[in-house]
Amino acid sequence: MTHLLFVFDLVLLATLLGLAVAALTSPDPRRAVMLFIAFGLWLALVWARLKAPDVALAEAAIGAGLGGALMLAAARRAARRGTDRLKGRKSGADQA
Amino acid sequence: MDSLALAIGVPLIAALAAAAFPARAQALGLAGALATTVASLQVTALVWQQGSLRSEPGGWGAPLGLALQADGLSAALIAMTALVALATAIYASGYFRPGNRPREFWPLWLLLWTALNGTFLAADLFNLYVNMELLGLAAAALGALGGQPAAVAASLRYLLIGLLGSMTYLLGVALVYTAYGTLDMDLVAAALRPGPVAGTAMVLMTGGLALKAALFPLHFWLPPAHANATAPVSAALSALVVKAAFYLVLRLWLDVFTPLVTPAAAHLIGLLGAAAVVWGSWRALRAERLKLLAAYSTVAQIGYLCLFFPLLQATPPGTAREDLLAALVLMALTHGFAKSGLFLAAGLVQQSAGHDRIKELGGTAQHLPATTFSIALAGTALIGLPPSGSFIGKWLLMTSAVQTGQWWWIAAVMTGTLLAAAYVFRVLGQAFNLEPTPRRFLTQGRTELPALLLALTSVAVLGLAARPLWQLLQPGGAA
Amino acid sequence: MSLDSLLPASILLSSLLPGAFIFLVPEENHLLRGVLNMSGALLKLLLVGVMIWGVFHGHVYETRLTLAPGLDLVLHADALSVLFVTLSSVLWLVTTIYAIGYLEHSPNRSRFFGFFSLCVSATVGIALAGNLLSFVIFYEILTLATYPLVAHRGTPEATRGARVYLAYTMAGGALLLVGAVWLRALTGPVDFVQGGMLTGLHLEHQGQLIAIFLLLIAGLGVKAALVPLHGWLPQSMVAPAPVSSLLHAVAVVKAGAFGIVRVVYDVYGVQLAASLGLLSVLGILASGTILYGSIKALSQDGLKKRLAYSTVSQVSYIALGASILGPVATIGGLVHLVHQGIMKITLFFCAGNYAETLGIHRVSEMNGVGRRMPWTTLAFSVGALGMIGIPPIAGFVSKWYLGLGAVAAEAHWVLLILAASSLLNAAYFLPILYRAWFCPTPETWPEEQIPPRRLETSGALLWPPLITAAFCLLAGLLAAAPFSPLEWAELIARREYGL
Amino acid sequence: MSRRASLAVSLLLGLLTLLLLWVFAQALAQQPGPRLAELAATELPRSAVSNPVTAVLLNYRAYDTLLELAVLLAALLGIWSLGAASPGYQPAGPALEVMADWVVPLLILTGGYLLWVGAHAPGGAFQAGALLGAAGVILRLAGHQRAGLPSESSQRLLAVSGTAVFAAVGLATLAFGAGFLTYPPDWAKWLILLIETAATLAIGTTLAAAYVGGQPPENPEGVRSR
Amino acid sequence: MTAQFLFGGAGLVLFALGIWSFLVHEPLLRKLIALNIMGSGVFHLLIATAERGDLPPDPVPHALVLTGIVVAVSATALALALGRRLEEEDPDG
Repeated sequence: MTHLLFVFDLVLLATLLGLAVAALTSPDPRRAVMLFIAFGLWLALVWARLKAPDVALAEAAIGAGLGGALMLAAARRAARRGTDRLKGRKSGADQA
Repeated sequence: MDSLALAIGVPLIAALAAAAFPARAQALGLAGALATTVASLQVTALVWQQGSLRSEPGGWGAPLGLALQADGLSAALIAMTALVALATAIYASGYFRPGNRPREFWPLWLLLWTALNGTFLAADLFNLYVNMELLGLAAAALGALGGQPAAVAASLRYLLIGLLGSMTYLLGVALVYTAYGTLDMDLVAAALRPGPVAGTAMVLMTGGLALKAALFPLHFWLPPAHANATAPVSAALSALVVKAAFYLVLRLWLDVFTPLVTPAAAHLIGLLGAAAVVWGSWRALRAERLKLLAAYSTVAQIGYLCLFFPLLQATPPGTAREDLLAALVLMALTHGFAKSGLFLAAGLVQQSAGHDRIKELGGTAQHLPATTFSIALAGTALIGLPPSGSFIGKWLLMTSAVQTGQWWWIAAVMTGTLLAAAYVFRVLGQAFNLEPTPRRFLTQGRTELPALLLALTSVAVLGLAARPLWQLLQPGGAA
Repeated sequence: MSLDSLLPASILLSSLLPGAFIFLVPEENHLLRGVLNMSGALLKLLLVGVMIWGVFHGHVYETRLTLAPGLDLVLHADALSVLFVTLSSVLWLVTTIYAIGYLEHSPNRSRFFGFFSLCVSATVGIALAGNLLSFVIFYEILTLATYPLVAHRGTPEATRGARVYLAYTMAGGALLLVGAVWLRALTGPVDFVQGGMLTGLHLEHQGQLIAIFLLLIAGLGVKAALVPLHGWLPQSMVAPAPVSSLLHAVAVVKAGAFGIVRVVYDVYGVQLAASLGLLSVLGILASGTILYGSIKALSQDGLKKRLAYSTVSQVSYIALGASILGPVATIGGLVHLVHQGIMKITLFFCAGNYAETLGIHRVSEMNGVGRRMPWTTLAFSVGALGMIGIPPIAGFVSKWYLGLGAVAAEAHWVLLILAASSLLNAAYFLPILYRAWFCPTPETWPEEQIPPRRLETSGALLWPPLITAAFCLLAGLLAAAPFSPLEWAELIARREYGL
Repeated sequence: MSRRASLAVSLLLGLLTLLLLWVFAQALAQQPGPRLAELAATELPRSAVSNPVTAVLLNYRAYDTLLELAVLLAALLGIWSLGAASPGYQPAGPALEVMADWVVPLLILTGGYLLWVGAHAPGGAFQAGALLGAAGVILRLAGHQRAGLPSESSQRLLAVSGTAVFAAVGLATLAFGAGFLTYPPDWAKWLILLIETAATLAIGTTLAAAYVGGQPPENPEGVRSR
Repeated sequence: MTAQFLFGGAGLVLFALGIWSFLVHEPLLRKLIALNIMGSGVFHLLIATAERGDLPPDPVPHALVLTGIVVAVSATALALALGRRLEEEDPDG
């Protein structure tokens, strides 16, 4: 039983680290933020497992939720600017 | 009444009032500044009488609760903060033109002040983290207040670097709590056992704070942030905010991690300090803008303060060590007054000339005699010429360097002094030209006087009447 | 706090406070500025008179302000300080009158006179400094206060000259500071004590003491214009004439020389300095400077430049006197502190008069000027002849005592130096006098600004050189009278040697 | 950053991680026993709440929390100082609007519940405030320019209220001689609830306003009073 | 103890990953994600050490982390606002 729990813990942590690495290495801002939100929610899960429900709740609501929402808005702007610039460059190329 | 809580509560309440009623923010802000000054000076007065103060908000006491604590060192810095911040507040009330007065200046200003007092009074490692975040956020927000892209970009960088620093600091705190089960500074100091855990915690916390204190080579963020903010904010950032982080390094090394401060560690800080002195002064000499010059000079001045570490380490407890510590505080205070005076004066020059390029400041400098005079006085203190407080500081620093056999620091001090003379007089030389004679000494008292008084304090008061500082720093109080 | 302890501070404040107020005086308010200037100068003179009387009768005047534990700012009146204080306050009064006349229509007078007063306050502080720390403090303040005076005109040459001046004096100040700190760390507080504060006890640190001496002398030597540290002096000739007078005769150069005297007599003690072999180092430096300055002066056509090199040379007589063991040479050096001051200020006043009145800046333009400006030229002649050492003018007295002292100390080479220097002095001054008095007057002057009326130039410009020229004569003629510079120098020497 | 430099950074950080792990093991080995857990538990009855985390946040270390609210306020003031808010998104489709109509009241209700339950079970002002903020975010996403926030002056009052009530309570206890933020035992429960309520409103307002991201348009009274 | 080390160690790894990403990546958003993950690492370490097996966990680190989360989100919000202000000034930057 404890072994099972241990394996469960390991999977939890491995997923957590995996999400972190994915969030940190993703070059696409929107994707990175999505992964970050997933990371935060997963972190909340891990904390719930560590008997810290207050903090888990706060992390899910504030860290992942609102922090994620703020970043997502920024990521959307960044993505929009990226495509704008791409378009601008293309139209410039067309003119030339 | 708990004067420690008031020194934090009064500016906080004033900040809230100014935030809630933006139409009256300036009046509320000025009244709050005055009240905070009174509350802060009361702390200093009580420390003067009693030697040290401690209070426990919540009434639980360490280790479960939090504590506020003041000794001579914190009282001296609180008093400096009060005077500099009050003068700067008066200046700010005349500096911002009614048309473009930033509405959020006053509440943020008072929050900054709350955080400064909170930092100087904190006795709990985690509470310090919260204070530093308040300080960092308020400072970054104030730095961006002008809205110029350069200022916003520099503030953003400052904010991010500050966060990196506080996260690193917080990891150190987490290690301390893991190993010792308490966050109270005194209790940690009592439980501390030299070893890898304490050493790593010290390195992490010092490293995080060094980033915020702009200790060479972690100073890179400072010059743009301090040079691009509006003048009152630059003054506070350079004179006070950087000092708060430095104060924490000093506090941790002196009072918490005492057994870990080895000659090698202290020498490392000293070496970085020497590098900061030379590099900062050199860059100040090469700076093309007055405010950038002042900002680089801050890097150098923090370096001087670091030179005290190896000397303090090598001096056994006693009068000589007390003198050295007092000299360190004296230099920090002198720099606080001088640098704020310099930035305020530079702000007036910039406002009058429309720019602050040193080479083109001639006419302006001559038309604002009082402001040029402030720059000269502040410059005197920055060079460390008599009768400024930093002259005494350097004198004691060098005496101790000879006495402890670490004469090489003298070379750094003298190099810095000569470079400082060169950069200060590069500015002052502009004031002598063939412009027509100004009619009067003072043109706009509300802004020129605070700058002049601050600069004058760094020279005349701290240079000639610094003795009370020694009494304040005495463990048992002066009275 | 007794009145005795207030006197030194009052002497300092009598110029410092008026100076601080002058900065605030609106530019056009000549009257208020003049009143502040003159009342400060007169008050100072009065207080100095009291002090002379008291010190002569053995009173101790000391103001002590603790800057930090163990660091005291001390103003202390002994015979040596009184000599320098008197010189600077008398000449300040004269120079103030001259400067008011000289700058009558020029801009930025409030700034000028503010720093002018500050400069004299610093000089008085140097004179009265009772320990090395206080000396260093006032020495640095003097640097700060003179910089704006040198840069005052604001022309590119003026700012360049000021920059050079600053570079030299700051570097010198740094050396002095390091030396002072080192000595302080070695021995504790360095009070000036007649006969020297270092004792045989300190001989165990012989090597360090020699190094410290060299640092101190190098630091002081910059202001005293010892070759090769003299480079700033000719450059700072761009300053207005009253400033040049002040730099050369009253404040800066004198401060350096005075500091050397202090270090030799009251810090190391002349015996210890001699036994460490330091006096001969100083003597060689001084002799070299005397000859070098005179030779350089020969080839200068600019009148002020020639006077500047003459200063380089003449001031080193003071150091030379200090470097020869024995009371007679000491008297010669000390009395030259005063004599060189009054003679050189006369010459600079006159040079200023020529420039202001007729636009004459060069020796080659001085043909026949004696007929156009006889009084000025008369004063100039007195100063120049005194410099050469013609009796009965003051300069003769100094050289005479220096020579006697050299003979007494069996340092015969000094006689050679003195003779050579006097010849050179004659060689660069006599041609000027010849031109002025005997060459034919040209048809027009370079730039005549003040037409001849009842006086040859304005009164405020004419009286000061006449007064100082009279001093030169009187100091020589009445050398044996009580309270003459010579008598006072003898008093100092007696006290220093414990005779 | 060049490839080589980034490789060097990675390598160094890898080493740092190993070092930190080793140190962390050491730190755990010198376990100081229960740390503060036992103490917090024994004092819990005196703290007037039964959720130990709430006890730490609002009683033992209430001063920390006060400053934390000030940090939140500072961030909002900083955001406001940068100028007016940019216009929000285009009005969302009817589906989102319908969803908002359902979700927002639910969030507010849950927030209220969390606030109340915080005294003895997981929850409290921060979680509750966060839900209010989330309600604001959803409103804004659904096309409400102001994310359901009131006028500028009310926004300011609300944002300030958390810190203000907290500090006022602290100064009041100080004035009555009990010491800063030292609640009298009889009042403690209600004072904590008062603080938490104000904090919830302030946190909700602040987070929603931060999401709107700019100075709210000035209300007419504000214009007149200048 | 093992669990504490395991979970706390994961926190340290998160911290290091965060620093790495902060130093290596330039865009503001990525730096902010990095900082937040760094912070999460520290928080995670604190939560891990608070866990005490069958005993109720230590509430003090929990409260510290709660405070830390709010502080982190405040800083993130301010940084994003500053970044947006820069975008407005320089839409291409």
